Amino acid sequence: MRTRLKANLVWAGLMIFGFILIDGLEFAGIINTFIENMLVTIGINVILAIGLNLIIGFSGQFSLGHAGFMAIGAYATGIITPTITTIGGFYLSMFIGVIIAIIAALIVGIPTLRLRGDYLAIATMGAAEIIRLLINNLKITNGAAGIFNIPALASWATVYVIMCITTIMTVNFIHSRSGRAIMAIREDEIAAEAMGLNTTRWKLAAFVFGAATAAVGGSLHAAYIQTIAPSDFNIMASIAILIIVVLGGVGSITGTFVAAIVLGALDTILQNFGTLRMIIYSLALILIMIFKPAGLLGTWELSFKRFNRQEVADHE
Amino acid sequence: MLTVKDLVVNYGAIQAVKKVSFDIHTGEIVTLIGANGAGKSTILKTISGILRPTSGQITYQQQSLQKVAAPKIVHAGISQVPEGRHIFPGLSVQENLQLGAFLRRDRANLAQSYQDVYNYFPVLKQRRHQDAATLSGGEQQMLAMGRALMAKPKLMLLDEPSMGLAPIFIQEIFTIIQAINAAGTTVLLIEQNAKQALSIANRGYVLASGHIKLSGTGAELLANPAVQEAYLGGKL
Amino acid sequence: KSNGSSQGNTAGKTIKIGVNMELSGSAAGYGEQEKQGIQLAVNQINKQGGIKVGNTKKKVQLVIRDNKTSNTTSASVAAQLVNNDKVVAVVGPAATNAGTAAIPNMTKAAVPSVSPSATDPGYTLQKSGKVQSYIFRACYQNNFQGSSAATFVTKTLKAKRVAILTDNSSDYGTGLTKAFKKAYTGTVASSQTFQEGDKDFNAILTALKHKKIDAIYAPGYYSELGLIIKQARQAGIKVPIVGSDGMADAKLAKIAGNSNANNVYYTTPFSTKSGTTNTTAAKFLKAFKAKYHTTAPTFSALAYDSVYMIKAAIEKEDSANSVKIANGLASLKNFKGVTGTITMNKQHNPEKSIVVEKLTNGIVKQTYNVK
Amino acid sequence: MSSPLLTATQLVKNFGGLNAISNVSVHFDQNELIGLIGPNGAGKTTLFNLLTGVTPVSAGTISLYTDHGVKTVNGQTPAQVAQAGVSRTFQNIRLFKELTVLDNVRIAMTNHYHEGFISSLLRTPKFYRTETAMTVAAEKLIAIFDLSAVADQPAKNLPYGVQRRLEIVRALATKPKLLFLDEPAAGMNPEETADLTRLIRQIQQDFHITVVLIEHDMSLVMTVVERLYVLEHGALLAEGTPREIQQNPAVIKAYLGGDA
Amino acid sequence: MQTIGQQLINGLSLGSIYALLALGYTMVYGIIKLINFAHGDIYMLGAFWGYYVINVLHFSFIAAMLSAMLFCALVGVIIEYCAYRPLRHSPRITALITAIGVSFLLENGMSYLFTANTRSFPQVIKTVTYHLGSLQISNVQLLILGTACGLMLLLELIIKKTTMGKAMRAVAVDPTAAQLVGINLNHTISFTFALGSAMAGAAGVLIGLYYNSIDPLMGMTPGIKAFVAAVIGGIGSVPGASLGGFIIGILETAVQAIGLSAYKDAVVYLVLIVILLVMPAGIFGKNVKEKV
Ligand SMILES: Nc1ncnc2c1ncn2[C@@H]1O[C@H](COP(=O)(O)OP(=O)(O)OP(=O)(O)O)[C@@H](O)[C@H]1O
Ligand SMILES: Nc1ncnc2c1ncn2[C@@H]1O[C@H](COP(=O)(O)OP(=O)(O)OP(=O)(O)O)[C@@H](O)[C@H]1O
Ligand SMILES: CC(C)C[C@H](N)C(=O)O
Ligand SMILES: [Mg+2]
Ligand SMILES: [Mg+2]
Repeated sequence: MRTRLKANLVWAGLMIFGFILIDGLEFAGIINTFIENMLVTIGINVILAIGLNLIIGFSGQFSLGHAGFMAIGAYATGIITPTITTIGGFYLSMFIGVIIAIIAALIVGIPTLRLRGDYLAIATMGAAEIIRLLINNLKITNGAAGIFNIPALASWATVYVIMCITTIMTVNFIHSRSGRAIMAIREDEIAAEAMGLNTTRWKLAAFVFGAATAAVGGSLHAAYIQTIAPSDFNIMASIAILIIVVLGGVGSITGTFVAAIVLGALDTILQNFGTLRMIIYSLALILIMIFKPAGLLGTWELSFKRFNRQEVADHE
Repeated sequence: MLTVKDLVVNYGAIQAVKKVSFDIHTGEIVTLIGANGAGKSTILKTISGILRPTSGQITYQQQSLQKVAAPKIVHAGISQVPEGRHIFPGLSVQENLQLGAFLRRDRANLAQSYQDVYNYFPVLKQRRHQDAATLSGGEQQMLAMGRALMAKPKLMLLDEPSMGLAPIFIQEIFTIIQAINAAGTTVLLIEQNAKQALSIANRGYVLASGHIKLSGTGAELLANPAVQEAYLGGKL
Repeated sequence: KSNGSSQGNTAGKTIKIGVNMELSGSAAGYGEQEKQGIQLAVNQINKQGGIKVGNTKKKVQLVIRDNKTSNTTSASVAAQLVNNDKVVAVVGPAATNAGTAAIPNMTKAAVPSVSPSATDPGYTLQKSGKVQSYIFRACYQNNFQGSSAATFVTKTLKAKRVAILTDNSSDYGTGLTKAFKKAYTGTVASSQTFQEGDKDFNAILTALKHKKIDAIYAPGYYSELGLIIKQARQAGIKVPIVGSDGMADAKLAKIAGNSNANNVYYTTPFSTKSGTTNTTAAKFLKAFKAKYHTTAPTFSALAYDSVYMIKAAIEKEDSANSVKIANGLASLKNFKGVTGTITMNKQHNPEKSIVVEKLTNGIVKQTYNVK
Repeated sequence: MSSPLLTATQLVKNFGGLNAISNVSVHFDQNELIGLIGPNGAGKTTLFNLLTGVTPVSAGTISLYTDHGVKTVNGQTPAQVAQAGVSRTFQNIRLFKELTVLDNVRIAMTNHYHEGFISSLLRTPKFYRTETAMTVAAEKLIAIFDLSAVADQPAKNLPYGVQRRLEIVRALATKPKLLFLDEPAAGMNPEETADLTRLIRQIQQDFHITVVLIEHDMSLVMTVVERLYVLEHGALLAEGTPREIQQNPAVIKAYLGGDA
Repeated sequence: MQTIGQQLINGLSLGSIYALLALGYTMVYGIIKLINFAHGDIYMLGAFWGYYVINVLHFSFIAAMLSAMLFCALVGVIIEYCAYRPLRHSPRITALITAIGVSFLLENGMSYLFTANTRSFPQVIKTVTYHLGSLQISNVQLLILGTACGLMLLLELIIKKTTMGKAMRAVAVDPTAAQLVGINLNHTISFTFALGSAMAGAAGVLIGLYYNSIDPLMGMTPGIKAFVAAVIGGIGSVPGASLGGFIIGILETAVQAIGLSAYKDAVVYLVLIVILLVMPAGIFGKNVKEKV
């Protein structure tokens, strides 16, 4: 009981410290718009990738359609906030985005989650493309031109706080009965069913939860970047999130953070390389995967509870 | 024929086989018995070249095998019937047997080999066009042995051929192993079913957690009280 | 006067101009061409000693950054250019989407940007309809070009029924179509779309073949339009095909095949024939050919003009402070560019004349003026 | 006679053209220990799969006698059958390999401890209460089966025999009335088999449940069970006590072989 | 009526292009269960190779195509050796990311070296259009259709009849057992990559010729479509890949023919999902249920 409280306090302290640190650096002028942009992008990517990691790493469902749900959140904000230009309007739009994303995830998930492995990946990719093509052809979404001049209702602080909340909720999800259930299904679906688990329901829970976080990420993206277009949410966008997950380590939330930061920094540094940028990036990707096939952190998690315990961490 | 000397095999940090030495002479049936996880399968996989030893030597007919690739080892005359059968699902029984002869260049003698396999296992002939995945456990075991025989091995490695088989099949399998041996193939047999294995073996080795604990002729080991206690289930 | 204004960036020894450009990703082809135009312009300027500010001539230094055709990256690149590189003006991005994503950061830093090719009407405007103080472009906005095309189709081609084929993967095609439909008085017999990167248009064209139409309006880029022309002519569709400046590229006829590139028209600010009347254009075309060994594409010309517009603004204000440059751009008048004589209107759209070129056997044989 | 727990009547299962189970009727009573034997491919595992809902039946009825009366379980999903009190182990061990022993057991208890989805996301006191209660119960079960020392180990690190044991513990954690064991002694040596024999007896007595086991190891089957079914080619060949079965000429011919 | 006939021709020739690409996908996936994301880019390399050898070295069409097949086979083998082989025992998703990395590398490397511009492919074969009543079909369309069907048959023969083909199937279902009968895993996998990439090389030259327009990003969209085609047909199955290609080609054509061009890809994906729901392993795929 004591260790739990202590660990939770350490986490809360860490989050508050992070906030104050960024705030201080911003005030001191060390963090300019450019660095802020980078940090916010990292934060949004963390939100997106954590949700996808829950789906891929913990529940073992290979989804390639994350950008579709992100698009829903982004468009909810892009459509609603220009009319209701208040913070309240922003949260309302985020809420509506999440609800629509949940509905869409149910529609996509109920039939397709029966599929296995790569077949599921292709089906979810198709579903996300359908979402994108609908957006591309609808009036309310302003078609291919996308929506710009979206009011700037999300600051870096908004992104930071929501990133923390999403992370906490996701981690809580994983360390609960639900989390164990989805991991059991990942390990062995037939055995999980024989233990009385309604596998469809649990898989759907993870999928829907992930979709909801994607919508949150999309909503923040729209409000911060202030411009969205259907092409932002294509297959390559889903793949970009997938890359974060795999690079960090499938099944490691800490890894997702690390990968989002590493890739965010890499992406920014590579801006200095002009045309060579994508070549360096792709080489880096290949080399990291070859030398760290399980991702940067594998399934390792940072834990403060562990420091308090006597026993040695479990070895592979 | 085959000499294994100071063999060590690791899985990452785990040392599964710790300095094991034994040898097999041409024409023998040698059996390796031991508890689960003793390292028996690991030794077989290493001989076949699926795993690489950490240290030690494997010498087969004056040739050192520890750096030779799996296909070359098959070519040199060592065939394995792996644990869990590993037949090729989706391919017919006949195609499985054809693959057994993958490295054979003596096409003229192939027909004879099929004949031999079908003689040992008549049921395979009946099923030759059936998808191997739909065979029953016993039939799959026969197919796995048949496939290994198709390579015309000089030395055949058998990994728990009786596992999961009905008692009536077990007897049949042991009879066939003896027949194969009588026809000139040297056999290294791994068995959980120690009693039966020792009773058909010329010699046997007892393996426990990666070490050779005992060795002797089949009869000696059968009579050994320590073996009886641990591997033969007391008085059976 | 090195620190004339407290706002914005001011040039030091050199004048730093940023390039926020689509050098990889789906719009890389256009970004690449624009980069060539920009580099050509800057080379020329530096060869002549630079831009005159006060009594000294300052050399121009380019800071080129790739935005990957991504909105997020474009915003980040904009921030990097204005904050870290301290550029006083930016050329780019090429596309409206990446362009609008850069606006907040440009505005915050009070540094102007000139996009060679962002064509959406709303690009230079705020939500309220007020102009974006720091955002300019060198190209037409869609409404102008689309309605001009409609006028041309009605008045010159006398087409009563048209079919429309739109590239609906960016605002360019959809925006032009919207404007065209609004201005066109005849009947739209069919309206179909395609995507950037599509290669097979046979299905759409076969469906069109038996429709009674007098012309096809197909706003898009040469890479797709070349194929559309080729496949339409091969399918036996002979009606005029009218497009937009995205087609103004020598590669169009190459892809379509010269024998197919007949009866093809497009609106453009910039005619490869204009070399005969426009001396700036003639010089540009020659220099471009010498440097890159191909005929200059429209996007290079627009980007080239963008750089010179910034130069003109600096010289006019006699200051390389970014806020001043924005003022200079906003009040640009009768600027003699490759793509015509440009006057910046209140909405930061360049006013310049528009022409229609006609291809016969793959060669521009005739030009029309549209009023 | 004790009261019935599960009865299956006229079960049929066809895989395409193959008649894997044809007209098999069996009944298992409360607190019984029953064996199921037969040659390879006779349909034993298939019968288990039918009874646990893993494979849908082609025809026939399966009735389960619960506290709330008789329930027809054919047509139900494996999860529903499990929730009704039927649990099993698998011929090829199917543990949650990457998860710890404790988690393997807790997962099996999922349906008995409801902490609430929202309250688990928000970590309300209710969440902690339920979680603790579940963990205590799981640890107790783990202790009974001598697995406490490895409770924090991923299942994949355990030796084979221990994995088999864990699979049984996990099955028990669902609080079944009826437990199916598919070849629990496969791949074990005689010593390990003897341990297993003791364990199975203990479970059946301590937990007051019915155990049905498939096994090819006659030393285990004949010592432990009270009653045996023999399957051959998907049909019942014989039923009786171990003694009766060992002397049944048909069974000897089809299954036991000469000198067993 | 004639329009329908003509549209069918359109659909079949578009489909044959997807089929040609899907063949390579299906082979590679069949053997190492890797979605070879770079397959579309190998096709692009084939097209550029053809462009180069025809323009600069003045190869004939046949020589260009054969050399492109050879060149792409080599590239495929090199990619497998450098980027996939080190990951053979790693999680499949890792190899997938590497494949994506290779795809990015090829696309951007080519853009870097040769610019991202579209260029026109030398028209070494003069297009001749044959008229059958009001239907028309060109010699190039027939060539592509013929090549797609021919290569499909050839592949099917290789897989079903040759020793190498059997080895490929054995490796696909059980690599360990394959080694135990003397099959060399590395050779077999390299061979498969060579074969699949050669298909892509042929496709590159043919499609370059047909559409007369190539660019470094040309492999992206058809690559994904071809993969969808392979999945619809049942990934791993050679006839399935062709069938899937034709289904997509005809479907796209039909959707455009009825005037819903804006939704053509959406319909393709919808049909993909529906097919997978009815046949979870595609049309010709074996739905191997795990035996409990
Ligand atoms: N792939 C692997 N990775 C890690 N450890 C392994 C692996 N395969 C086997 N081991 C370990 O190596 C040891 C020896 O295993 P091996 O399979 O050789 O035993 P065995 O004697 O054949 O046992 P069995 O009777 O169960 O077949 C065991 O402790 C096992 O857990
Ligand atoms: N899913 C399936 N699809 C097709 N055939 C199947 C399937 N499951 C089982 N069979 C077939 O049904 C028959 C019975 O198989 P089952 O696994 O029940 O045998 P068993 O009695 O458990 O044998 P063993 O002792 O070898 O485990 C076999 O012929 C098997 O091939
Ligand atoms: C370069 C072009 C793709 C840009 C296009 N005119 C736009 O505004 O988006
Ligand atoms: Mg073993
Ligand atoms: Mg069984």
